[in-house]
Amino acid sequence: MHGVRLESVRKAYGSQVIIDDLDLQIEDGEFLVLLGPSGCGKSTLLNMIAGLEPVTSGRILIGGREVTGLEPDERDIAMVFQSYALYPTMSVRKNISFGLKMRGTPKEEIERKVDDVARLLRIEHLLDRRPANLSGGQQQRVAIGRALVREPSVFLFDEPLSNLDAKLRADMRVELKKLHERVGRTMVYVTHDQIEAMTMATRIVVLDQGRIQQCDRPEVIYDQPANRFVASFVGAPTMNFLDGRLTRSGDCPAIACQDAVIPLPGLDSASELKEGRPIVLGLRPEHVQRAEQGGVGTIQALPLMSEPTGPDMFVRMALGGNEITARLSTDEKVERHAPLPIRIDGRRVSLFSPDNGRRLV
Amino acid sequence: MHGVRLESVRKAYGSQVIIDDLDLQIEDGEFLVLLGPSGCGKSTLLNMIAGLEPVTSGRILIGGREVTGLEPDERDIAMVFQSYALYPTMSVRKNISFGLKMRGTPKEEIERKVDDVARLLRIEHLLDRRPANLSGGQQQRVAIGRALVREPSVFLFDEPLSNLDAKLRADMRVELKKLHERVGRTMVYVTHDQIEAMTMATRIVVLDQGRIQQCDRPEVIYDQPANRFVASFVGAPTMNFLDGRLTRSGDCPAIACQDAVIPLPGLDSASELKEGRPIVLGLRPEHVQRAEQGGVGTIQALPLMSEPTGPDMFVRMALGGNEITARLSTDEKVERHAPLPIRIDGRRVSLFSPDNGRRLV
Amino acid sequence: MNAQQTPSAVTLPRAESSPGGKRSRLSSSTAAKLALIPATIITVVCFYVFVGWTIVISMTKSRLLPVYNFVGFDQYRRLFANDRWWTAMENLAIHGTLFIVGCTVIGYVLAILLDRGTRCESLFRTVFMLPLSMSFIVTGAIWQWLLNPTLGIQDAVRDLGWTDFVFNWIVRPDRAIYTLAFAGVWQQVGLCMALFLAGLRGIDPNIWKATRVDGIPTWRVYANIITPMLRPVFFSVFVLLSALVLKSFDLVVALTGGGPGFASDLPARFVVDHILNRQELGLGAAGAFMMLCTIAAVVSPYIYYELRTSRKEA
Amino acid sequence: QTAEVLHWWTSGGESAALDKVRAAFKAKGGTWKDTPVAGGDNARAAVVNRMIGGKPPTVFMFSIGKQLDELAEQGLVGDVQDAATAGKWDAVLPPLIAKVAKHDGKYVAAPLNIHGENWMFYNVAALKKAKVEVPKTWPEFITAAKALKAAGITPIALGGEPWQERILFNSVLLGVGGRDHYVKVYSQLDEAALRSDTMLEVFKTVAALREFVDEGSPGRKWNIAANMMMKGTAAFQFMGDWAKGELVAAGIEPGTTVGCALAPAKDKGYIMTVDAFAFSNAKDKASREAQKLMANIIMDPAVQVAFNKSKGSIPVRTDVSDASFDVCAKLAMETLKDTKAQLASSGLFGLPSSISGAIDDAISQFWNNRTMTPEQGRALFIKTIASAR
Amino acid sequence: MRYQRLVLYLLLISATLAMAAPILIMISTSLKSMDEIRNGSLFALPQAPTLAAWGKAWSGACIGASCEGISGQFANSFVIVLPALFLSVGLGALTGYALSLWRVSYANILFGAILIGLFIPPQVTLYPMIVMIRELGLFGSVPGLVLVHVIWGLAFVTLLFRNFFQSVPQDLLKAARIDGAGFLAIFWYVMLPLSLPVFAVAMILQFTYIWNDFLLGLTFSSPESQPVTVALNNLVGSQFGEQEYNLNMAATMLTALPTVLVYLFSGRLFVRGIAAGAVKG
Ligand SMILES: Nc1ncnc2c1ncn2[C@@H]1O[C@H](COP(=O)(O)OP(=O)(O)OP(=O)(O)O)[C@@H](O)[C@H]1O
Ligand SMILES: Nc1ncnc2c1ncn2[C@@H]1O[C@H](COP(=O)(O)OP(=O)(O)OP(=O)(O)O)[C@@H](O)[C@H]1O
Ligand SMILES: [Mg+2]
Ligand SMILES: [Mg+2]
Repeated sequence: MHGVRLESVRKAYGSQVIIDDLDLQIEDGEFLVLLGPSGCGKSTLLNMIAGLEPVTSGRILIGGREVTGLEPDERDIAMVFQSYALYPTMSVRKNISFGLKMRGTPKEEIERKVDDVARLLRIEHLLDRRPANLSGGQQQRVAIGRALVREPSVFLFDEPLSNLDAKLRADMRVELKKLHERVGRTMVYVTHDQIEAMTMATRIVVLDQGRIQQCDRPEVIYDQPANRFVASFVGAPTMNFLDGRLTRSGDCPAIACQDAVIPLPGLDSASELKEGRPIVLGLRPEHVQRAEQGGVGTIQALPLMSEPTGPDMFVRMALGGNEITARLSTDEKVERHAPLPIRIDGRRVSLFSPDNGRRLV
Repeated sequence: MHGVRLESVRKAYGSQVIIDDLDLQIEDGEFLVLLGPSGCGKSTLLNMIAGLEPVTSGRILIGGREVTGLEPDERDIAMVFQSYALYPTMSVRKNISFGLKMRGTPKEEIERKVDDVARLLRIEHLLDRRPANLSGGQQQRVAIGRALVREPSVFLFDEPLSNLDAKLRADMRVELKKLHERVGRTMVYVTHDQIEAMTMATRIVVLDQGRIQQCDRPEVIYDQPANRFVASFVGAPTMNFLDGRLTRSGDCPAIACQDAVIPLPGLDSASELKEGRPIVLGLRPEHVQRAEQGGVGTIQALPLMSEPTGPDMFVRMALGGNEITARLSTDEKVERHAPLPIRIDGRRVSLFSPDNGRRLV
Repeated sequence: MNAQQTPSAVTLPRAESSPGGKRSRLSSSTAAKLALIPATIITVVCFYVFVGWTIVISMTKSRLLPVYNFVGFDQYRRLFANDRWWTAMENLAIHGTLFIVGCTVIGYVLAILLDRGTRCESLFRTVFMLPLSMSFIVTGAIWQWLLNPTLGIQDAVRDLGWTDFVFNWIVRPDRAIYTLAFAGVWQQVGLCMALFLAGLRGIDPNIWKATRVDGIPTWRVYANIITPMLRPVFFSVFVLLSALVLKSFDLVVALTGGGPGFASDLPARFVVDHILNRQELGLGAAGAFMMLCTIAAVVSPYIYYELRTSRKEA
Repeated sequence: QTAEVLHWWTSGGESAALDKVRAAFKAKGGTWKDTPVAGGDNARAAVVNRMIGGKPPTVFMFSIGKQLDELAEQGLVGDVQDAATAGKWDAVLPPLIAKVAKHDGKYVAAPLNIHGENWMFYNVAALKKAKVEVPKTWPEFITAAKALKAAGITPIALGGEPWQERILFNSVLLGVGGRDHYVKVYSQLDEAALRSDTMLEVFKTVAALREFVDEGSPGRKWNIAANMMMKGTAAFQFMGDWAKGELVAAGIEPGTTVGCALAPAKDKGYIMTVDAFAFSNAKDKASREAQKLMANIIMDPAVQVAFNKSKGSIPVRTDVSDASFDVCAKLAMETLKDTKAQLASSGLFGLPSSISGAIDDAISQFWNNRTMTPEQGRALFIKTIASAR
Repeated sequence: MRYQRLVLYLLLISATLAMAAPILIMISTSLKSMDEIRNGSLFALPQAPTLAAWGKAWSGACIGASCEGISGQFANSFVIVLPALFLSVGLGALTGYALSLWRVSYANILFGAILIGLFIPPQVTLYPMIVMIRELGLFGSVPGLVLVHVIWGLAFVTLLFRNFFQSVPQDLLKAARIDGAGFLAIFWYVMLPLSLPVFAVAMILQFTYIWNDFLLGLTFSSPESQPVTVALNNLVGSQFGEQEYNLNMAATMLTALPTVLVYLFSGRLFVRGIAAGAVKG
């Protein structure tokens, strides 16, 4: 049992509450991603787990042992930082071995371990360089090596990839995931990049303003966001929201936005969704499909602008007084300002309450 | 005629040649993107157009007028920098108007122009703030405003969005594109982000080591890359490359990689593609499709790892001794280490020469 | 550092650091507090207690040695009636202004000249910084010789043929104070130059590019863009120089000895003279306290600024 | 018997003079540890600081007077009454000096010499050129000065430092006011005397002298001024008898091409300053012995003669022969025979240094500020003394 | 352009001459004989350069009774300067480090308090300082003098280091804490190597200040531990007799020599250190 357990953890700076009464159980071997916008308290939470920030109240347990008052190095954790935080004046080898040296590990053992880690991360040839002479990706790998070498039971990552460029980020993502599989330790990973969260996590915790908004597997977070915040935060391009009222079109439920009625053929009508009730429809760009002219459940949208990205094309279109983005294939020819018939997959939409933004279905 | 023309432009620092004998014609009103990896000479090229760096040899013409020896402010250009380079101690209004003031534009005219630009960029409410009090996106907008207000015939952008976070970048992309449509001036835009290039450009110039690798419309760059460099640089996840030999499978051409024979049903066999010839097959992830078990032209791949990103799932799989990435829909259930039948769209693959990396078909 | 290591460092830390084995070591934040003790003691005792003592003494009749027979604000009354004190304060204002403005302006100009992609930059820079290595005593001595009408520049120029040449400020009561600024600027201008140079080097080169594209003349760029950007540097320079001005004692003593008469006297010299040579400890202490008040007036905005730029903004 | 001796006689001539004392001390078996500190202010400050710091030098040069008194008050100085009793100092010292060298009736300092401050040196050739006699009174002096000025000779060679200005002022004070007035002003700080018309007369005279110095005077070192006078570019210099050292160094026998006279005065007076050594309150026997030995050496007649000839001053003992001294010194010793003529310098001698310093400031201010009228000068003088008391 | 460059270099060269002239004049004077000085111009080059004055200043000039030049005090100065230098820079660095990187609750107040010390003239509190040093039993000893220098250097060095460490990312500290390094280990292994440029600035400036100090040396030294500046003052500062200008200038230059050398050889470090954030800008 090397999980992490947070019990009603609270953190406040003076009167400003950053983390409010948070409970979380991170299982052994899990890859848990803390996702949230900038300033929501992700780093603060991670720092508290690491012991770098004292908690205001509450308990933290790592591997069943209470560590609330312990120093960071007594907690059996390792941490990787966004800025890498490599020691700029030490060689890569020294960077990696510093922690071991501080613990008084014998020389030969240090050497062996550093070599092992370097091999694992393919940085053997860099061992004698200074961090300043490494590329961003290499630096990040060294930072991970520094964490790995100590064989902690919990790894903490604070936005480790956000200083890398897109390509490198994608590669490192894969590597980190492989690494997780290989070492099998618990990992807590902070990011504000939802792609990272989606691809790597076994579970995602979406944080906002110091509160957990949702905590679940990535697919669930993506497909069934618990509220508008989660829905809009996860997914790129972001989810489309349409304000409207519940109604019926023929015998399937529909939503009326201004003068447009959008039928949602696949949507099961549930008891709480009374007709006429104001509602927010959440719709992912990829769930807008092009339809044959005049097909069943088809509505007309007006394309405004299209952005081909290579494989896909994002088309912004006007629909019932709202602007929505659709993800279409590049092959489709879309003419601007000419009405385009589209179909919406009703089974895949989310409905939110306009009052508190909670998910309704 | 406000295009830009570079005639055998060369730039060398000492003996180190950065740009080698480059010819380029940028048409009036075009949105030309210079795309290339870091250090390939994009900024150098842009600076030479702006007159900020002298050319070692060659000529530069803007709007048909030779400007090779002129000062930047005599070239009728404006430039926007990655770091914004706003004057930190001046208000937004001053930042925008300072250049005009230096040219002795009358007061009322300055005011009118600043107001126009501010309205266009929706920064009217920021006019009296200092740059330090603006968000990154706002700062970038001010920098663009500073360029716009002078109404130059050519706009130069040096990675203007790379300091912004992903979400903001996507928004600004759209805005820039709209701006281009509205003002209709020539724009030269430097970036190393291929998504930016693909979505914004009317034409893309792919640079590597100071040489033009390909110069064409985005779709062409994406679908028919001129060489392996371009192919791998554009597209995310990157294009898959398979080393093999040309062969036949049944009556359609195929490629043999180690023991696996991959039929390319749609590929027309051209004359130069002799059987048995070693070849590199380039394959975009989205052109790998899942197939029915035992269908025609089906091959077996072994999924190793899958990365669900929300709408898509990137699956890394072993195929004929290579590792490739496929982009599948999240709905598909892919089991790791269980053979998966896939089909490859032969009309869409690229074939490269293994010797010089040039495109063959 | 050894004290912070556990004797039984083990590869599997989880077994080693069980909750039972509470390690008896200093927590790091305690260590930080401990490390601040010397500085705290020095500050409290040597700065504040001593200043407090000075204030106490300024209320007494102390002559050569401290005695504690209190006389209220008598010494201040005497101080304020003392022409020499006011001359010294006036001189402080003149000298301070000239010295600070002179160093700042000349240092800035030199830094700009050096920053224009100059050849032999390091040679020039080294020469400009050389006077920094001289003490105020030495500086005073050098300039005393140079400014002396019968030995120095005046004499030399007269020897060259201009027999009417006059440069005798150091012996003129109304001008002597300016020579002080002269020597002071000569000595400290290098430091200012170095600070400004570093500041100029820290400016984003893209700003320069932007101004060129905007077609702004170079002097305009310096005047309207670069100089405002360097405000923090100007501030640091100002603070350093004002610390020097307030403490300037050695230079007056070595250059003019406060003379002619007490025409070039400064508060620091006034205070020292009265405390050490005049058997006027009480009066000197009163002067010292008034100096500290002046200092407080100059410094408090600075301290406020320093503290405000806490880590979050930095 | 080791004595650490702190003094400010660092220049070649002073050091040579002190060597006479040093040699005698060593001849008697003492070990002399030399601690020179240049500049009287620095040296006195160093002594006081070291006393407060608890490590005073065994013997130190100091100004006798109120400053030493205050140190003695705090029990920081030792006495050499034993040696004084044995050497019968009371009998041989001028009473004024004996008085200030004592604290609580015990000698706490051993005076070494007497310097006169109210000397007037003059260039004989310059006077001849302007056809003037050596003036006997201040009005005469002013007439002479006018003549000199007309002849293109700077009448007074003055170094414009406060202490030099004081010497000139005090000479006028003594000369115009007379020695009784001088004593009233400086020894008693007598209000009436300060406010008297005599005092106004003094300030008028001093004001009249302002125009007789050259433009380069302020800040000038006294030896440079002396040089001007020797060369003949200036005629008179009012300076202490240490100026003779400069003459000797320039190869001029005092009384030949450069003459010496007491400054013009109504009645004879000699403004004395005294160099003296004082003694720390050492407790250990060795130091006490060394101090005693030092006191004896200093007051030894032979040493007095040897030292003072070298220093340019006259012996503090009144009982030594003037035979081997120069004419100026002879004149001084002659003058001092009259105890009424024995006057104390205002600088660090009879007065607390707070007052003497303030007086210096006032004099300097009056001298340098040419717009200040004699009445204002007198008022300033009175006010300064009052506030420094 | 060309014309502008010309003006630029003319300005620079004249500034260089103005800055260097006093020093050059001193050196040239120190190489002259007294006769030449008396009869020649201050600006004339020495006709027959001689190092005699330098030799005399070093080992033959008389100060009071002893005629050993300033060589002895030169050694004293080093004995004082070296420990004072390392201790004051060390203490300042440690204080700056603790103040800026560790969240000590009263850090800001303490720093403000220390800063005020930067402006207090040492002369003003000389008296109580003497008493304190006496009570510590250190008056007149080298350790006492060193202590005084450490005290008066604290504010400045702390300011330098605090400003620098303020710009060091907090993450570095966190990483080291997680690696198990304690307060001092982080300082020694991580922060100190990082602050080398600032260290250089602090060392250079402190060396200059301590070496050039006169007042504290005069007050707190004993005759045996007198620093060279005090000796220089004794040599140059006497009022009586003819001034031996060549000797005075030679002695002055000799005294300034160590600091001049430091600036000549580490001027580059100095500018780099300042640019690295030693002084805010
Ligand atoms: N020392 C501090 N004092 C006061 N407030 C603080 C302190 N440190 C952090 N905060 C505040 O706590 C909140 C959470 O900060 P935190 O660094 O945890 O955010 P984050 O989610 O990591 O953001 P980012 O994605 O930008 O790193 C922020 O609003 C921040 O302003
Ligand atoms: N002043 C210079 N002296 C020597 N080499 C230089 C200079 N400026 C740039 N270079 C070199 O020229 C090459 C191209 O630089 P440039 O800045 O144009 O690249 P870039 O494509 O803009 O890269 P990035 O995407 O990182 O901005 C680089 O290898 C760089 O090292
Ligand atoms: Mg964070
Ligand atoms: Mg670039």
